[in-house]
Amino acid sequence: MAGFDKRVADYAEALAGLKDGMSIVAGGFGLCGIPENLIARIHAMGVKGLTVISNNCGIDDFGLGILLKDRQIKKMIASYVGENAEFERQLLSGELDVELTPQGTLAEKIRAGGAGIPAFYTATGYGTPVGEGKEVREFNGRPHILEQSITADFAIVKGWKADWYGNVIYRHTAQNFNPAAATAGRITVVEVEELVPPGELDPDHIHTPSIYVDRVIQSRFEKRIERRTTRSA
Amino acid sequence: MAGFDKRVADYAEALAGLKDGMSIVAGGFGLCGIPENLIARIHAMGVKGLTVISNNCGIDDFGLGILLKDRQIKKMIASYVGENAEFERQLLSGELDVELTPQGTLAEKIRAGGAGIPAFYTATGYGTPVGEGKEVREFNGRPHILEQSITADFAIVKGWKADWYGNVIYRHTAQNFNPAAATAGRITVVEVEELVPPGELDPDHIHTPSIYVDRVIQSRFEKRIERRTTRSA
Amino acid sequence: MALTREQMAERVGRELRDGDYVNLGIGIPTLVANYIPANIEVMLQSENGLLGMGPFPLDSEVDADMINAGKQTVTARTGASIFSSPESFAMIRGGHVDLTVLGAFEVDVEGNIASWMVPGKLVKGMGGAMDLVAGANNIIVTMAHAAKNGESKLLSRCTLPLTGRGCIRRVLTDLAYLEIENGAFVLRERAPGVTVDEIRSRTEGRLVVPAQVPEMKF
Amino acid sequence: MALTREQMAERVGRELRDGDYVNLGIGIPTLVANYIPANIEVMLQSENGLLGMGPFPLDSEVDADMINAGKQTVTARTGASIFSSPESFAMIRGGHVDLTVLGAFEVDVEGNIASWMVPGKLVKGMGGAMDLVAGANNIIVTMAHAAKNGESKLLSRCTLPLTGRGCIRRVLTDLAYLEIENGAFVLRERAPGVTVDEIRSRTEGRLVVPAQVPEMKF
Repeated sequence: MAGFDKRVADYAEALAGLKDGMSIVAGGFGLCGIPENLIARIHAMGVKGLTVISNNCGIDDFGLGILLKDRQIKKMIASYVGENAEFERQLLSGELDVELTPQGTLAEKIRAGGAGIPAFYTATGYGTPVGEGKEVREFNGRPHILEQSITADFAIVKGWKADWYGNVIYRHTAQNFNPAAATAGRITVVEVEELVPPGELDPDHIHTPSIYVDRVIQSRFEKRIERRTTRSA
Repeated sequence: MAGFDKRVADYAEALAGLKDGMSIVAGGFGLCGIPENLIARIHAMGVKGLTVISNNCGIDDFGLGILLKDRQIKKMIASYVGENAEFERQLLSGELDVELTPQGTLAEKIRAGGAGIPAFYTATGYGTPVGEGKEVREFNGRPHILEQSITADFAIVKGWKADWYGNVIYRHTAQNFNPAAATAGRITVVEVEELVPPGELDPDHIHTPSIYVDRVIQSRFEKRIERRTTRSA
Repeated sequence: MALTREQMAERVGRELRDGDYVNLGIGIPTLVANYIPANIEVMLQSENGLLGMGPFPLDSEVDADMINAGKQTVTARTGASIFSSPESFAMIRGGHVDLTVLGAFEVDVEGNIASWMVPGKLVKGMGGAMDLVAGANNIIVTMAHAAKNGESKLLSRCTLPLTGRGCIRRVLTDLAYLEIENGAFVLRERAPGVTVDEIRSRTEGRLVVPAQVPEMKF
Repeated sequence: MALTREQMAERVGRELRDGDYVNLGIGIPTLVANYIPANIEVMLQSENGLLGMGPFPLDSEVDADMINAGKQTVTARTGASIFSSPESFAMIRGGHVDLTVLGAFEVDVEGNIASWMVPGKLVKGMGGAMDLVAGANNIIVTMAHAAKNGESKLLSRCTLPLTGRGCIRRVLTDLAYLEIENGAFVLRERAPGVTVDEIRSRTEGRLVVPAQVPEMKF
């Protein structure tokens, strides 16, 4: 790699260094904006004992669900189990260590991790199981709990367009957790639909500045839709 | 005001409700991206006893400096006094109550205020006068201090373009503290160079979503340059 | 007669004010979008990062990159904005959303709400619900008044793990519209044809019945 | 002879690595931008919200909306990004900036630095300096070795209010390049023609002098 050219040749290089027992923070909400090819590669690598931080865990046969099914994940930090039957089963049976985290707290923990804020107070979760064992402190006459931030060995991110330097923009609601995840990886890998030369993206409208990104790769995406809902004309 | 049309008729309406003793958080860095017309109106209103939160305090005859000169400001929360002679004089003489705050901590305090995070830990300022009297706690083997967030009665913001609903985009480094300030005002007032009908700004590239904004107004700006520095061709 | 899901959504719709930013949860709350009074405008926030949610797309408009918090494909209305999850919850946690409507398993007279798990049986996860109840200034819970076996869901104390403590002030059930005040459910309106006695018999938590309890009209 | 400001900048420039993201403070650090070795590329971060600072503008390019942290008009280079202050300090505080170069009034053998005020006399304010010293993995301080009256600025203990505690490992003065290790300044290089004795006489904090102390070459 010369200078700021962060393009990698293939997915093997994109995820080089990922090992058993590591932590991975992933962008995406449901199946929207998930780094599906990076996940597929992690599946193919067969690494095990992973701690995965992601709002959801895909579905049974797509996204992070495929890692779950093959028991590559030891621990999940997520806000929503939803209709992922295998996730719920492994959680209820105790096979999987799960830290259910309110969605906004999860987003803020990841953002804070990337921003060098080790901990913050929030009213979210006070007086609920989420607050158990956490320090409670009053601010403005209201109890808040102390939440610690999250960083990970790898961040896997799905962008729309990136330049070779790793400046990234996201498309529509595929943005979601991706920009926060991009800041919180020791090594941040971004896969995009289109890789462009530096200078093609408007500097005023970069969602993820290049400084957070270590590797970028262009690929094709299935972009599966979880709940196709339409109106008639 | 009907629905989401947040346009106001004039500067009197833009700052209606601003009273003696209130707090104001202002965008801008140096003289770049400052809400110069809103500041001029505050000057003309003659309100006194203000607490102003802003990275800088303008210069002697422009920006927030004009409020300082006429003793409208009781307290300044800022990171840099720099070459503002009157600011430094009032600070050293004790006429002005000043809370010097590291720039990144100030930015994060304002962001946190807008985001409903009442307090956070940061390593910035530990072991310095900024840390005095603040709680110290170790995270990851390193001491951090507890910093509390900032909100204000009014936020005054300078945007480039906004739509009638109050979606705002900023231009180049005139962005700086403006988006954070916009989130932290009980009443947020934005002045822009160009007001456009809803639908003209790309939803994927709004810097300040309309939900934070209460009033918008279009105006002309002097945009004074503090240090014109050029190279020869 | 108990309200239909559509009637519940319609009744909630009457609480909307012109210019409100509103977050609608999954289920009945989602239907409220169909009952926004004609003379007002509201902007719907979806916590996955969309402010200004529009209708579902036409078949030709479906876009995998455009979904709501229920993972349904959606569109954006004119004047919408799209942003990251931290930004979305800054809005929510910071109290910028005017009104939140969400479902629940149980609420109680202290304003506590339980909506995200049944120990040993069901775990949906809290998603954004804990943030919404902690952050919104104004919350309306929509839920069935009682379970199918008749057991009340309006309790003196929630039995399930909580989503939030002391944060609920308004509840719309299929039988009634109630406000939570001073440790009691105050009965404000009845569903058409539903008697006070029936509501009383299906409300386990303390119920206060004012002299006048008007029937809802549809 | 003591280094000129340009020589100091040139010497610091040799510490840059290909692909580094670098924050340069006001003063001598700013000049480092002119001494980036020809075979490498670095990206300059300006804490007011610009990553990828370019040269000063031509007269015809001057833009009031385009300034650096020193309030000078600047340009953006190809591949730059521009963002808010909270985002800028997320980069800094989060340790994403590879190298920070900044000035100081004093440093001491514990790696403490003082750079933002002289009580009763001078208050510049800390600006972003406290965040930079707390957040960067790698900091080089550039400063005069001694005041004009000969008083050392490399101390056993800083006398002025601190900017950061225990965060400085490398110092370049007009007389020498030093590393701070185990409670001492370790003399690594001398300015051309400056003797170890002269450096010793102007260093109040404990100085360790290795067997070889090469002269800098320009």
